[in-house]
Amino acid sequence: MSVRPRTVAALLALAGLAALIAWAASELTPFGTPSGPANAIVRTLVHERHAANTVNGVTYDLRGLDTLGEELILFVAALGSAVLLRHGRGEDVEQERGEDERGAARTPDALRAAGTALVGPLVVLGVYVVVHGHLSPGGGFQGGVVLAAGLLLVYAAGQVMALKRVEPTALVEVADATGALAYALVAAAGLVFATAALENFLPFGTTGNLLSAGTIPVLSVAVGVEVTGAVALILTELLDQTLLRGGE
Amino acid sequence: MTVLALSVLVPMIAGTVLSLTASVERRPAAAATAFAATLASLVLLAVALAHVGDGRTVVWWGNWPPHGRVVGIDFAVDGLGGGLALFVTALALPALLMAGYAIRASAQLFYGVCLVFVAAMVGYCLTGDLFDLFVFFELMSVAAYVLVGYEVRERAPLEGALTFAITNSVGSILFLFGIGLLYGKVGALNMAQLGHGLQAVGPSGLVCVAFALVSVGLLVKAAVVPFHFWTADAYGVAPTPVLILLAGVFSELGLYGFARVFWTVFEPALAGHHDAVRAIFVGLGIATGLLGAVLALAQHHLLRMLAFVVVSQIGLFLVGIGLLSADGLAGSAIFVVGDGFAKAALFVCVGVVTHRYDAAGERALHGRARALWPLGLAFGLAALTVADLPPFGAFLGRSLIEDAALSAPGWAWVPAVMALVSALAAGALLRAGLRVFRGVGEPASRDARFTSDEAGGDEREDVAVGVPAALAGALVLAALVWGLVPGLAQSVTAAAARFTDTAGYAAAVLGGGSGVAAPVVPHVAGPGATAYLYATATLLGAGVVAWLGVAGRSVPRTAARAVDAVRALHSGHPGDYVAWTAGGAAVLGALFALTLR
Amino acid sequence: MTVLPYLVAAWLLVVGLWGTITSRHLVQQVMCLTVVQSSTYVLLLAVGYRTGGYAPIVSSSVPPSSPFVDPIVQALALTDVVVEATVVAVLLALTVQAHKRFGTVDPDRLGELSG
Amino acid sequence: MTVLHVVALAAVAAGGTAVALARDPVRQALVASVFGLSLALLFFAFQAPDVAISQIVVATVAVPVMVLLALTKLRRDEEQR
Repeated sequence: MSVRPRTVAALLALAGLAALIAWAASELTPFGTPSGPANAIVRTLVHERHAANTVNGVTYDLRGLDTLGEELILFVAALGSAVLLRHGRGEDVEQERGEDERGAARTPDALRAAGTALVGPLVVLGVYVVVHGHLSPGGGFQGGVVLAAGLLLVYAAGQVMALKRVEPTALVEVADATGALAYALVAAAGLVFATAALENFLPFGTTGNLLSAGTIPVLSVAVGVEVTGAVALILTELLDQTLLRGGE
Repeated sequence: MTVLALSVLVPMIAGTVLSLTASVERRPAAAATAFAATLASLVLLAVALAHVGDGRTVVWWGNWPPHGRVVGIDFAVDGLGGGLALFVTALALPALLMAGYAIRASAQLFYGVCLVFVAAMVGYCLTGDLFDLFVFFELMSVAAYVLVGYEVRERAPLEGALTFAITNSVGSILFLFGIGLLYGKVGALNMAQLGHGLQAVGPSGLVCVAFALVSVGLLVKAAVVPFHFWTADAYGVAPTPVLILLAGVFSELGLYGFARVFWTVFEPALAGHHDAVRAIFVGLGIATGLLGAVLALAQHHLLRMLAFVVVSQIGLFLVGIGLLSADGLAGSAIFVVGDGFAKAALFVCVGVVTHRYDAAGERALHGRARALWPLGLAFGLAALTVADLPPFGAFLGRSLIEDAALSAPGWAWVPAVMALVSALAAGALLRAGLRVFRGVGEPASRDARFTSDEAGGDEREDVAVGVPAALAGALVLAALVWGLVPGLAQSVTAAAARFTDTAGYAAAVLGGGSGVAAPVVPHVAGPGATAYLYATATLLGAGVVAWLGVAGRSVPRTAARAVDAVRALHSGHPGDYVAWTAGGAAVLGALFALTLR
Repeated sequence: MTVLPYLVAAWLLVVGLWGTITSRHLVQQVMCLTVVQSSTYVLLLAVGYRTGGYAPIVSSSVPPSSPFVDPIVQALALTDVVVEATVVAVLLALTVQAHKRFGTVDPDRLGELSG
Repeated sequence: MTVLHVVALAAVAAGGTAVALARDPVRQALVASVFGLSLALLFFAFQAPDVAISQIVVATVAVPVMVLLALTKLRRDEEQR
């Protein structure tokens, strides 16, 4: 379609869709009166799993299968983006290597220092958020992105050379796969140590303690590792593409 | 039966291990791991299916059985869901075998992603939770986006992967929005419990709109008109092993999801409106079948032609499901498997030819593949399967759908249209096969919409033929054997009767099923005289269409112009496709609002 | 007033779709998709909200018997946020590749092979 | 419904519209991160701190960085041609 018929068609379609959804929404229970079993779920998770943050109780226990699927979505997407971006890259490795060093050299010292200084706090914050997910807002996903941002900062602050020595992409790829693998293994372990896959088989401890809620914090850490790896993989691949290639 | 969870977990674990060790690429070991994991999943599913028998198996993840109301996520396996999962793993084996030939770079990662793709499709078939269905749906979609763009051939248009991803993402979001509406009304995500809750709501506006949104999400995946636009673009670019899975099961899973959601979630609210639902979905199926067949006929690009053949077959499957009867559904289930093997064979043949001669157009390939006659033979047989050749599995499935249509008042004309659809689609395939593998007639005329693939490159000797040809032969054989399994029609009909038994499903999942009577299983006779009549007509029709095509007979100008106008709508513009999806959702919602209340 | 949050969700859905359909740049199209996706977060969290309810996190000052908003929809929305980020990543990677090949990010010029 | 709810909803609706109608990708990326923050505010108002924190890290770190990097890459490729 050319622009005009497309615009007209879109207007008609979306007006119809909006009207339908508004009609449906008018039959929902009024805002502020949920129809879901909110309090029953909170009580169940606190009493039976000793999880203080029941959102993570739902995420990593009650509906842990959703999260397994979600982790694999992230895993596949990160891997896939990396493969897609690397496609057709082999031919100019030489050029890449040369520019690699220039990329490092271009970064001003002040920025490099500022970036390096921020890394420590970011990593501490990320780890804290990951391991306290069952107690307070946060968890593997939120902390993982913070950790990935820390890694990216190292990269962007011109420490490319330092990181290149440990092959950052290989490292984050390993983290990406390890996290996903760990989640799946804990899920399968439920069959061995309890009666069902994803069953919470560790002691539940005292509500509010760091070591409580059984496998919930374990899975949260697995997700944290996975997310750190996945997000860092995507970002470093894109960064590689922009900083180290092209620009001639 | 809690070990059922392993049918999903084993491929996932193997897939992550393969990518974890990707830096030390060991190709044979990776292939063997992928095979072993898929095979393990297949065996587990076969055992589970035997265990299911005449009932259903319900497994609660995390050991959260319902206490009054459902809190956890269940796998609720019945004959059709478990059987489809089994078929997914069975078709994954030839796909993995082909990967050994078709994938050059980062093969180990490819196997890893493939395993996750398979795990997602299996989980999707087994789950009893609507949101979990969405998660597996999304996982298989994202894996498919990656796999479709994985190893891009030099001539292939990469934007196909992009339009595929954008259109399907929009479908997913509409699906999720529908789930949000349902949760807001009922406060549940388990399909059985949602159905139970919606029974009290009845056919309200919210139910109509949610049904439309959820259906659109699933029908985008299934490639039903007008949500089919992405197929040809995506099929034009995907590697062969991915095409086997995409064409063989991926689209069909969209239809399975639709049937599952209808019979568990919406049926209780729409119980009195089967006639309207039937009219809408049989109509959609027929529109999809006809459009796909006509567009296949108009195509000279082999992969895009196959894509439209897939669309046309999807339309016929939807007819079987849309008749809303156990025998129609059983017919579609048998048809899906028989046709899936045949389509896999077609894609293997076309994959080898397009790679070896570095072209995908009928004109460029004219007579070039004469030497590859075993592939030509497999291609021809598979094309005849599409043309309803007895006693292939597809024929058995179709005969059930035809009987279901003939016994439904007002739908007796449907089998004739089905025959027309298949005659056109199979005719296109036979025409292409005769030209490419035999060099019959004049080369195809130039296609004004398609100029980038005129010449074709040199023959690439390194593209293997032997094993793929044997594989294509084996797939055709499987399609044949499937039709000869004794008692298949009756046992699948019994499974379909349980699938459509909403109350029985709810009782099995929610507990307290002692008062629910077992569903009535209609008795189905084997294919009768009418089935052979339709098959003969279809085969003759396909022959005539192929002959007219090879002889270069031109179609009447008005018809050509009309077809060209329809082809022009497949513009490759993601915005257009999104507009069609949104428009289709609005129209479907309006239809439901007008007819279901 | 009690339907306002639902209407905002519906608005995000349609306005995002509008942007997706009419975009002249592939990256723009991806950004518009994130708006469409955000409609689902708003809807999910809105249907789980309880007037005067606490965030579903139990502590010494918020005992388990207090009224809570629904934790399930929050877990669903969390999943949804991750899905959005991943889809954006894959779409951007595909866009960069498509651009390498075709030299265009205008969807109007993508349809090399059509019909 | 409180005033905070109404304000946050209005900000989200306006922000979403601005993102959808923006015509320059770089500016759109910046508008999108503001929109993401307004969504996070709404989620806090909906008593969903977990989702709000995810929204902040995704909408202000992950997505804009990805988009800006992709845009830079596209521009470089364009210059190279």
